[in-house]
Amino acid sequence: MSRRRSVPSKSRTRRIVLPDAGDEPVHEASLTGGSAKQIQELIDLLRQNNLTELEFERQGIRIRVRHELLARPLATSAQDSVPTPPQQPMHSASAATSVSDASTGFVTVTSPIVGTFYRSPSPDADPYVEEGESVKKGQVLCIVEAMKLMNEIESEVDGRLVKILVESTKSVEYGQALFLIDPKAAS
Amino acid sequence: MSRRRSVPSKSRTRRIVLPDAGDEPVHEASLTGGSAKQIQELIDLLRQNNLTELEFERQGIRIRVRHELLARPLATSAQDSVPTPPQQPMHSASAATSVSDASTGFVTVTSPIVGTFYRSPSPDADPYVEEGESVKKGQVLCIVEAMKLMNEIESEVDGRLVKILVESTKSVEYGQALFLIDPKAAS
Amino acid sequence: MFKKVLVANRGEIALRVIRACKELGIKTVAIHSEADALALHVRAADEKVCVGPAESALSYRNIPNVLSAAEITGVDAIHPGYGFLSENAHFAEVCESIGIKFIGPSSENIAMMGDKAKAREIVAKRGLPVTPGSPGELRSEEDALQAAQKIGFPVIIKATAGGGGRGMRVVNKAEDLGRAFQAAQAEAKSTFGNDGVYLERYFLEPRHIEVQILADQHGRVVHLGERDCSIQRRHQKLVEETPSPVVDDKLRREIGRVAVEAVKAAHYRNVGTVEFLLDKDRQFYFMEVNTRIQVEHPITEMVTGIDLIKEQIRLAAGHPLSIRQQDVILTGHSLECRINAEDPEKFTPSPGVITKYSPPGGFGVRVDSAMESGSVVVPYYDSMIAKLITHGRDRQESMARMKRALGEFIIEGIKTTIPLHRRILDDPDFQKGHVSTTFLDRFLTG
Amino acid sequence: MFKKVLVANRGEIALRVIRACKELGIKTVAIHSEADALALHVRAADEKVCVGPAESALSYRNIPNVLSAAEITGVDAIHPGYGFLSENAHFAEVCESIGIKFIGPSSENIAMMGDKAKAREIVAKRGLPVTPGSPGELRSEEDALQAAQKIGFPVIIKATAGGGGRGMRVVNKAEDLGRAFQAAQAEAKSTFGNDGVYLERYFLEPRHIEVQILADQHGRVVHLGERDCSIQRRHQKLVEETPSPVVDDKLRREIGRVAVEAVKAAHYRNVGTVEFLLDKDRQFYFMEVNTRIQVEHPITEMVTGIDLIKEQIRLAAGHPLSIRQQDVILTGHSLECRINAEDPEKFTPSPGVITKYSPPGGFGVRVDSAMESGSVVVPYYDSMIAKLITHGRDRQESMARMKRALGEFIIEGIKTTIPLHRRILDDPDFQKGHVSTTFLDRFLTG
Repeated sequence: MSRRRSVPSKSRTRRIVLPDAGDEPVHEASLTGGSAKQIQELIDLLRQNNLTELEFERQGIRIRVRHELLARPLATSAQDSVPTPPQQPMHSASAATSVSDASTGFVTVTSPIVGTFYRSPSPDADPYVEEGESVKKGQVLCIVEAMKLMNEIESEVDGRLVKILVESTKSVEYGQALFLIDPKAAS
Repeated sequence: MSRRRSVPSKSRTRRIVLPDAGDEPVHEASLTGGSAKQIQELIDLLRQNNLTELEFERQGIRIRVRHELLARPLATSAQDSVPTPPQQPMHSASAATSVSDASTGFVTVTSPIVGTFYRSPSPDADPYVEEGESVKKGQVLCIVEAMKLMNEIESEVDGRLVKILVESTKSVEYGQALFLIDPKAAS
Repeated sequence: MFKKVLVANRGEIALRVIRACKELGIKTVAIHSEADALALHVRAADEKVCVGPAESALSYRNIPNVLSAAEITGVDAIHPGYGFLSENAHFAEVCESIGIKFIGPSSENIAMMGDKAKAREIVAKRGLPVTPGSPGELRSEEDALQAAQKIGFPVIIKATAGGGGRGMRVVNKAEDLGRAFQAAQAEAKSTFGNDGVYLERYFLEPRHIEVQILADQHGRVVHLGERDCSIQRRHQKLVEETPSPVVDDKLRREIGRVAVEAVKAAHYRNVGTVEFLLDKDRQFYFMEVNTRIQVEHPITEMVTGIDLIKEQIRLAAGHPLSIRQQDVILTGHSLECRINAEDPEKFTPSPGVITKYSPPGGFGVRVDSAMESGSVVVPYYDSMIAKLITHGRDRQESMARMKRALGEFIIEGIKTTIPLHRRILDDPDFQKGHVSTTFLDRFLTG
Repeated sequence: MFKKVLVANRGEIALRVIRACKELGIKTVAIHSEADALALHVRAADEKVCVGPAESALSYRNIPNVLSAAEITGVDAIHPGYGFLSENAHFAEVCESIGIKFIGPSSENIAMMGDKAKAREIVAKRGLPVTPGSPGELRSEEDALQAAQKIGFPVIIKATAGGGGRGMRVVNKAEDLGRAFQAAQAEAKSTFGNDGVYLERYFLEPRHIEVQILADQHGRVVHLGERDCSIQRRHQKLVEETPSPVVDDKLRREIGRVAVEAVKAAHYRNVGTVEFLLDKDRQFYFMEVNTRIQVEHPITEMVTGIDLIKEQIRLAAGHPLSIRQQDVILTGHSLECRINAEDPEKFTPSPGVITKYSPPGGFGVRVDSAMESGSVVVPYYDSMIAKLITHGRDRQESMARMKRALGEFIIEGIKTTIPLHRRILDDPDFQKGHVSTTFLDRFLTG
C-alpha cells in the first residue's frame, strides 16, 4: 500500500477548514468477508466449469475473472481450468492503492483519494519520475491535490515504472489507476 | 377438425339476440406463418443442439417441444437428437379442435367455443359416449352450451375414446382439451 | 355495485380497468386470445378465459365467445375498454338483453353517435356550432355541389359511418367534386359497408380539442375540461395535453357548455368525449361524440384527481354523479405520450420480445402499460405498448418532467417511438404551443 | 440558479434529486462508493466520481473526498439528501467556507437544531408548547428528580445529541430514576460522544405528527400541512400519511402556526420538518426540527402538487418563496409505504441480487426507487430500497390504491417488507386511523 503525506499548497486562494485528511482511516479497511466470498465463488465456478473467462456484472458489483493465456504454457487446451486470482475487484472494500496483477506481474498504483493529479511538485519543476525509470519503495511518484492540500503518493515497491496512466493536471477519482510498476525489474 | 351444430336449448330462461354462432369463421383460420416458423426454428434448434427437450416461454407465447422416450427405441443414448413435432402449440392461430400427438398417436379434441360442457343431451339422458368405446367420424361426443345454444361437438376421426378430460356441467374455454381419441384403435 | 366484471380487452386498458376494479373491491375476469395467454392483464385478473386464437376477430371481437365467457364466470357487467367491441351497438344491445351490464352508454346512444351525420344533425338542431356542412347525408352529386357552394371551398367529404381517415376526400374546387363524391362513396361502401357520405368545410390548420363529459342516469352532466390532441399522425393521436395552451377560461366555459348541451340533446349517459375542431380564429365546431373511454383519459385524471374508470363503473351501476360542475377543479398541466412499438422514423411495426423494460418513476410521472421485461409484443394488435403521462404545476414543468421521464424510459429488444417524442418535446413550436393537426406532417418531412 | 450540483448521496434520494435537477435544467454529478459503481443513481447523473470503498464512513461520509469531487467537477452546490452528511453542521460549514452552496439550512441552523435540548428551549421561550420536561440539559441526578417530580411520572430521559432511540430510558417511578439517568448518560456518551441528557414527560400512546415547512432567505415561512408518521418500528417510520386522520382543520391551523413560529424563532432557512407529539387529548407538543429533506416528503408533494426538492434547490439558490400560505391547498390523501430489503417478520436484512423488479403503475401510484431487475442490494447501507406512494381523493381511495399497488409490486430474489405492509393495510385499527406509535409493536406481537 502506498502512503501519502499532506503538505500545504503554495497557492492559498481559498481559506479552508478541514479535518486533516491524514487522520481519516481511508486506507485501513480490509477486504470484507462478503466480497471475498463472492470472488471465491466465481473462482470456484471458473474452475469447475472449465472456462477461460467468467464475468459477473450486476448493479453495484462488477467482478471479472479472466485467465491470461500468455502467462504460462497450457496443459491440454485453451480450456485450461486453472484460474488466476481476480484482477482488482472493483467491489473490494479494501482501499488498497497497489494491486498486483498475476498475469503480468505488474503492480498498479491507484489513487487513495479524489483530487487532481500532478507529476511534478510545481509547474516548473521536473516530474517526480518518468516511464522506464527505476523506483524505490517510499519514493514519491506524484502529487494528488485535494482541497488545496498536496498529497504525495509514494511507491511501496521497488521496481521499474512501466507506464504512467494519467496525464498531469487531470482529476482522478478514488481507486483510479495511476501507474504500472514492474517489481521484477527492480534494480 | 370437429364440427359443431347449433341446436336450440330446451330451457329458454332468457331471451337472446345473437348472430348465429355457426356463421362465425371460428375454426376456419389456419396456422399462421408466423407461429409455424417459430416452431420450426425451435425444432431446428433442438435438432442442432442435440437436446431432448426445449421449452420456450414468453408472455403471450408458450411453446414446448419435447421428445417422448417411450415412443420408440433410441439409437444411442437418451440424448437422441431426432425431434418430434410440437405438442399443440398454445400460440397457434389455428382454431383446430383436434390435434394429433405424434408421441402417443392420440388425437385431442378441443373446444372450439367458450361454454358449458355436457356429456349427454339432457340431464336424464345417457352420455353420448364412454371411455373405451369406439367412435366414428361425425359422431356427437358432447355438447358445449354457449348463450343457451347447444353446440354438438362431433368426432372427426374414427377411433377409440381413450379419455374424457372434463367433467360434465363444467365450463370450458376456447381450445380446452375435451377428449383423447386413439385413431389406431379404430374398429 | 357490481360484484364481478369481465374486461373484454387486452393490454394497458385491460390492466387499467382491472386496477380500478381492485380498488373498488370488484372481482375481475380477463379474457384473452391464445397469443396473450401469459399477458400481464391475464395474470392481474382473478379469473381468465381463453376466447379464441390470436386474430381479434376470432377472440376479442368474437361476441358469442366473449358473452359465453361472461356467462360461465357469472359476471354482472362487462367493461369493453376502447377499440374491439367498445363502440359496437349490437354487442351493447346483446349485453342489455341478457342482463349483463355493458359499462358504457346505451346501445341506442352508441348507434346514434356512431352515425356521424345524424349526430351533427342533433347537435345543430339544438343551435350548437357544428362545422358548416351538408345538413345530413348527401343523396346525389347535385346535393353535394349545392352544399359545397353554400359553405365555400375547400370542403371535405366524410363517411357517415367513418373514422380513422378512411372514406375521406378533400376537395378544393367545384370541378373536382363529382369524382371525389363517387370515390368517397365507393370507399365508404367497401370499408364500412355503408355508402353514406356527408360534407363539411375543410379547415387548414385546425386544432383538435375534445371535452371529457360524465353523465348519470338522472340526466345530470358535468364536463372535466378539454384535451388538446392536435399532435396526430394520419388521424392517430400521438401526444395529448390538458389544459390546451390556447384555451382560456372563457373559451373553456363556452366549449364545456356546448359539450354538455350536445350530450344532453342526445340523452347520452356514462362517460363520453365530445370532439371539436378549433380554427385559427378561435371558433370551435362540434365534430362527433366518442362513446367510449379514450386512450388519453389519464391526462384528465391527472388534473382533476377524478378516476374516470371508477366513475364510469359507478355510473354504469346506476350511481348518481358524485361531483357537481363546481367541484371540478383543474390543477396544473398534464401531458401524455403514446409509446408505440414502431420504428420512430418509418413507423413500421416492431413486434418482438422486450428484453429489458424499465419504466420511469418519481414525482408527477405515471405509466400505464401492461409490459415488463420479457414481454412479447405480438403483431396481431395495436402497436401502443405504453402511455407515459406527466403532471406538473404548469405546462413548463410537465414538459420538463416528460423530457426527463422519456430519458429514463428503457425499452430494449424492439423499436419504439420514444426518440420521436423526445424530438417533439425539443421542438420550439411545440414548446410554445403553436401546433395544429398538420404539425406532425411538417415536423416529419421538415 | 445553480449550473451543476453534486449529489452527495445514493439510492432513491440521489435519483430523486437528480430527477429534480434534470427538470430544472441543472447538470448533476453523482458520487459513489466502489460498491455502487453501476448503481442507477450513478448512471442517471451527467458525471460521476468514485469517492471511496463500500463503507460509507470512507466514501459517502468522507468529507475530504466528497469535497474534492465537488472541486474537480466544478459544481456550484451540493445536495446532501438525507442521512450521511445531511445533518453534519461541520460539513455544511466547510461547504460555506469554500463557496460551494450546501443545499439545506445554514451550519448554524443545523448545529442549533441538532442540540435537542437547546431547540426545545428556544421554542419554549417563544411561548410555544413543548413536551413538559427539564428546561435544558440535566446536570445531576438531583436535577433529574426535581424535574421528574414537577412534571410527574412516567418520564423519558433522552440524549441531547440523540436520535433513533439510542440513549433513551423510560422511568416509571422515582426510585428507578438514578440508575436510568446514569445509564442514559453512559449510552449517550458512548453513542454520540456527548453525555448531555434531558428529561420529558413520557406519553403512553401518542401519535407522531410532523409539519413540513419552507423558509426563504427573507424570513418568509409557509407550512405544507402535517404528516402522520405513527406507524413506527423502533423509532423507524414504516408508513406515513397526510392528512392525518385525527387532525381537523382547526388543529391543522394551530399546529401549522406553531411550526412556523418555531422555525421563525430559530431563524431557520430552507426546508425543514417540525416534529410534534400529539396525545390522546389532542394536545400537541414540539419535539424537534429535522434540518433535512425527509424520507417521507413525497406524500406532502402528492397532496400539495409542490416539488419539495425543486423548492429546496430554489431556496438554496436564494430565490424567494414562490408560494404564499394561502396558495397551499391540500388535495386528497396520500400514503407512503417504505419497502425495505428485510425479512417481513424478523426484520433481518436481506441483501442480494434482485432477480426481478416490476413496480406497480397507473393512476395515483408513485414509486421512488433506484432499483431495477438485476440490481444488487448491498449490505453496507440502509435497507430501504423503494418508497411506494399513493394518492387518492380521500383516505379510503388512497388505502385501496395502496393495497392494489402492493399486490402488483414484484421484487424477487430478496425478501422485502411488502407482505408486512399488506397486513398493516388489512388491519381494522389502521383502516379506521386508530393508531399510535405503539401500534406496530402490538401488531407484531399480537
